[in-house]
Amino acid sequence: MREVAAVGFGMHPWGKFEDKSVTELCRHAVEASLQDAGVQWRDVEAVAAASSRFSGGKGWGLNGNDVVEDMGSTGVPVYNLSAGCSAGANAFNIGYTLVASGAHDMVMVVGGEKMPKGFIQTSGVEEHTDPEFLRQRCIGMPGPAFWAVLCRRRMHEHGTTEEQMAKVAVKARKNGALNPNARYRKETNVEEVLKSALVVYPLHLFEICAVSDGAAAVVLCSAEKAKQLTTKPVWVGGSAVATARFDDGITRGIGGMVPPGITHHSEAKAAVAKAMSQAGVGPKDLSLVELQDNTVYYELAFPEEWGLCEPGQAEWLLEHDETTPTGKLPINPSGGFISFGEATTAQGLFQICELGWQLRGEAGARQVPNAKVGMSQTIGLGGNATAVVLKN
Amino acid sequence: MREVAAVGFGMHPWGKFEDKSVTELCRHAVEASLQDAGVQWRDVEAVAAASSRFSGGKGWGLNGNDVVEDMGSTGVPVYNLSAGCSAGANAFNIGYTLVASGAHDMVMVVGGEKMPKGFIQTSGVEEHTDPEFLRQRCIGMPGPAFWAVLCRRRMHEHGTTEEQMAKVAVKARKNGALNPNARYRKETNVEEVLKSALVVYPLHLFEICAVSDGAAAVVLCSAEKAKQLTTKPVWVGGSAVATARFDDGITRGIGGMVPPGITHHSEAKAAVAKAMSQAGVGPKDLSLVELQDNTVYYELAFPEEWGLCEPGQAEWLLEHDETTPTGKLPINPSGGFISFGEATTAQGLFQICELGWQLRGEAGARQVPNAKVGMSQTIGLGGNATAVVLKN
Amino acid sequence: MATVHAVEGLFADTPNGPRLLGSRCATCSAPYFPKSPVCHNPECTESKIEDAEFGPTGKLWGFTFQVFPPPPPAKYDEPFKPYPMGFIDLDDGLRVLGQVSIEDLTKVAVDMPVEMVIEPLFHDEDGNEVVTWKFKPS
Amino acid sequence: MATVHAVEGLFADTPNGPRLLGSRCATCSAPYFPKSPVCHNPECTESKIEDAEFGPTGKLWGFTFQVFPPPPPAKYDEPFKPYPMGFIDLDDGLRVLGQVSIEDLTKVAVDMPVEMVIEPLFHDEDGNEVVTWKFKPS
Ligand SMILES: [Zn+2]
Ligand SMILES: [Zn+2]
Repeated sequence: MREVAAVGFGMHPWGKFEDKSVTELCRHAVEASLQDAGVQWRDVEAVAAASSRFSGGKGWGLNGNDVVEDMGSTGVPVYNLSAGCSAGANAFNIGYTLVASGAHDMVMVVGGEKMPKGFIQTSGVEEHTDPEFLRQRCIGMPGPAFWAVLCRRRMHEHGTTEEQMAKVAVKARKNGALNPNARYRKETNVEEVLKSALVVYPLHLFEICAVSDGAAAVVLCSAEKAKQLTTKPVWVGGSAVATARFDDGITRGIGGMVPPGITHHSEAKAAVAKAMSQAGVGPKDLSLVELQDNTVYYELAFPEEWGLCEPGQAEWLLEHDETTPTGKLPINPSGGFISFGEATTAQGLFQICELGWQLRGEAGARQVPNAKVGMSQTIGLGGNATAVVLKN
Repeated sequence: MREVAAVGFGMHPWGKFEDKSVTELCRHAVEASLQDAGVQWRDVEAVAAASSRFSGGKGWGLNGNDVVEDMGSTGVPVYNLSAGCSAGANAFNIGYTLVASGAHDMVMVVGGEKMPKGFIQTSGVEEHTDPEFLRQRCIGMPGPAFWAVLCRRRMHEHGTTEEQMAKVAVKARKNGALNPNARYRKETNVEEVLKSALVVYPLHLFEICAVSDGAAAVVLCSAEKAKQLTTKPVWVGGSAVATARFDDGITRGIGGMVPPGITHHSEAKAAVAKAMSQAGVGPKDLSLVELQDNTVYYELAFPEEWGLCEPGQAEWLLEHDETTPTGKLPINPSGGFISFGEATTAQGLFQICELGWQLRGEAGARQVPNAKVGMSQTIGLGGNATAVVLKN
Repeated sequence: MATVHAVEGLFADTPNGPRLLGSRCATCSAPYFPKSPVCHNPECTESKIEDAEFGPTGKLWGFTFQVFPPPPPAKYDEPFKPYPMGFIDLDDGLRVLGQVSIEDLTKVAVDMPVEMVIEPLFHDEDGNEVVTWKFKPS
Repeated sequence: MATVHAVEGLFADTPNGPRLLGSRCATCSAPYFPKSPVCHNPECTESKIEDAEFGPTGKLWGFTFQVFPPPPPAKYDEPFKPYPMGFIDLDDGLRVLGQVSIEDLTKVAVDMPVEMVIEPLFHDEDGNEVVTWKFKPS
C-alpha cells in the first residue's frame, strides 16, 4: 500500500438551505477542495461519494454521478457508498484504498445531503418482519430512545449528572461559535441546555443534534503528486471500516443476547483500534478527536470505550476543560454534530476536513495548539462504523 | 497491485420467488460461493455488496450489512455500492481493489435483488427539475424507448432486419435452455419472437429482458490464499469502472449536444477498453463475452463499439453462428439477460459467475470449448459501466 | 371489541404465564426474538434452531421515558401519557426492549427486578384493545 | 378552458416561430436544454452561460413508436393513439427528444428533415389543452 496524502479540503457550511439543491452544496464543497489542493476537476481520476437516502442521486443513491455530471463528465469511475451516517467516511476509505493500491493517483471524496424535517425514520415500511417497525409499533420506542437508555445506564454506573451532560453541549457550542462552517454559532450555558425541551429523558433538545443540510469534499493523492502540490501535505495514517459484532450489547432489533460484559458500539471500537494501529499511534499521540456526537452521551462514552481514558474518567476530563481545544484530549474542536447538526452522509467528511485544517494550523480561533495527529470516527445504521487518522 | 484470484462462485437461480426474501436469495448464493471456494464465512475479511433500490438494505441500501447480519456478524468491513444496473460489478471492482491493494486477503462480493413488477421507474418524483419526469410528461417517452430509437437507427445504418434481431433472442434462449440458473429455459424461434407483443417498435416482448429475482456471489482472494485452495484458480485479469463522457450521443435528459460522430455508450466502451488493457488481452484473445443484453440490440451494437468486430459485422457473425458457444466470438453463453431477466443490482455478478464456470470448464452443455479468457460488461443508470476480464 | 396482539406471534399467555415467543440455537444457545430461521452467531459451528419461550423475569438494564407522542408507526391512546421503556436483561439470556409498566415514574430504577406482563398498548379504530409485552417491577 | 404548457418555461411561440428555451455556454458553445445554471463540459475553460433558443429545423436521427399507453407520469387522451417519437438533431447543435407529429406513421424515416411545432399532448382534468413541442416533416 502506498502512502496517501490529503491535499484538499472543502466544505459548504452546515445549515438549512431551502433555495439550494444538494448538487449546488456539493459543487461548492468540491470546488473549494480543488482550489485548496491547487488542482483542476480534470485532474481527478475517480470519485468516491457518500450515497444519500434523502437527496439527489436520481433516487438510486447515485450521488457521485450527480457530482460528476455537474462538474463535467470526464468519464471517471464513480463509487457511491451507502453506510447510513458512516457513508462519508466509508467513501473516504474507498478513496484512500484507490490511491493506496496504485489504482489512481488523485481521487475526489465527496458527501452532501439535504435533510427532510423531523426525526429520521429508518424505513417507514409497515412490515412485521422489519425490526424497526416492531420496535415502534409494539414498544412505542423511536430511535433516539437508544441513546437515552445508554445514557441513563451511564448515569447509574458512573454517577454522571445532568449538569455534566449539559456541559458537553456547552463546550461543543463554544467551539461551534468559533467555526464559520458550523450551523449553531451562539454559545449556550448549562441552565439554557437543561431548560431546552426534554426530548427523551435524560436528553434535552440542545443535547441532541438537529438535522442539517451540508456538503464536504476531500482530495486524496499519491505522495508523488502531493509533493508537487504542497510542502506541507497531511498524510492519511489510517482509514478503517468495521461493523458491529454479534455479541454487541446494543440489540439491533427488539431482542438479542445479554452480552458478555460491555460490548457497546463494537463497530466503532474496532474501527478506531484499526485506524490507530495502521497509523502506528496510540491514545497518547492524538492531538484531537472528532467523534460522532449525535448526542452528548457519545462524547462521554466513546473515549473510554476506545481506551483514550479510563472508565468514568470522561466526566473528570470534561470538568477540567481537558476536552477543549487547549486541553489534553481535545474533542470535537469543530463544534461537532451538536453545533453542525446532522447531514447524515456528509458528516464523516466534515470531520475529516476539520482534522485537515487543524493539522495545518488553519483552524483559527478553535485551533488545537501544535496539532500533529487527529482522529475522526462515525457510526451508522446497519452497524457500520469508520475511523480515520490523519497526521502531519 | 497484487494478483487477485476468483475462487468461489455461487448463484441462486433467477426467477420469481414470492416466498423468499432477498436475504434468503443472498444466503443461498453466498453459501454456494463459500462451498465452491472451500472456505468458511469466518474466513471472509470484508464484504462488497451491490446496494439495492428495490429490496433489503433496511431501506438505506445497506444490502451488504443484511448479508453480514444473516451469515454472522464477524465485524468485517462492509461496502455497499450503488451504480444502477452496474452495481454488482461495481462492487466486484471494489472487492478486487481491496485484495489487489493488500488491504484484505479474502473478500466476498455479493448482489441480490427482488424486483417489483412492471417497468422500472427511475425516480417517480413529479419534479420539474427531474429530466426523467420531463421526458415522460412532455414527450410520453418511457425508458425502453431509448433502446428502440437506437435499434431503429441501426436498422437504417446497417440494414439490420427484424428477423436478425429475433435471431439474437433465439440464440440467447437456446443457451438459457442449457443453463439451470436461467429463468427462461425453453427454446424459442424467430416466428414466436416476432409474434410476441410489440413493446416499443421495433422491439418485441421476447427481445427485451423481463424483471427477475436473483442473487450471485463471488469469493476473491490473494494468490497465496488461492494456491492453498485450488490448483486451478481463475484470475482477475482486469476490472474496470467508467462513466459516460460529456459528448456521449445518448442524451441523459431531454436534450444534449449533437455528438461528434458515434459516441454511444462511452462508459461501456471505456470500461471494456480498460479491463482488456489491464488484462493485457485484445479482442482476438476473448474466448467468450457476457454483455448486458437488456435488449437484443445491445448484442449487435456492443461488439462493434468495442472493436470486437467491424461495424455492421455483428449481424454476419450472428447469421453464421459465430456468437454461439462454439463460434468464433461466443456471446452470452449463459443465456444473458434475455434468458435470466433482470435482477438489477445482481446482474453483473451472474455474468462473472458464468465467466468463472466457463473458464473452469464447468459450464456443462453450454460450455465454450477451451475457454481461456472471458469478459463481462454492465451498463447502468447514471452513466455507470463496468467490465471484468477473467482468465485461466 | 376484542383483545388483539400488537403484532401476532411475538408473545403469548402460556399455561406458565406470559412468555415471549422466540427461538434458540441448540448448538451455541444464542437466543432470538423474534424467531429466526437460522443461527446468526458467527462462532456457531452448526445452526440448530428450536422454538423457545423467554421470560418472565429479569432486570432493567437501562431505561428512558417517552415524553412526547412517538411518531408513526407507533400508536397510542389519546391523551398521550408518558411511559418508561428500556432494555431488559431476562434471566434466560435474552436482552429485550420493552415498556415498563409502573404507576409512579420516579420509582423506575436501573437494575430493578422486573417481570413480564401482557398489557394494553392502545385501542385500534375498531375499538379493540391492542396488547403488547411490558415489564412490571417484581 | 385554456391552452397550457406541459411544463412551463421549456418552449415558446416566439415572434420568429416556435423555439425551445435553453442555454448555451459562450466559451465552449455547449447547448443546454432545459437551461443549465453552469456549463458541464469538462473541456470548457470557463463557464459562461447565456439564454439561448433552439430550433426550429433539424433531422430525425432515430425513432420508435409508443404502441402502448405510457405509464405515469406520462399523460394522454383516451382513447390512446400510438405515436412516433425520437432523437432530433437540430441544425443549431442540440440533440433533443420529442414526438413526431405525422398522420401516416409509415412515412416516418431516419434522417427525415423536421421542423418544430407546438401541438396538443393531452387534455387535463380541467379541460385545458396541454401542449408540448413536437416535430413535423418539413
Ligand atoms: Zn448457533
Ligand atoms: Zn462551456
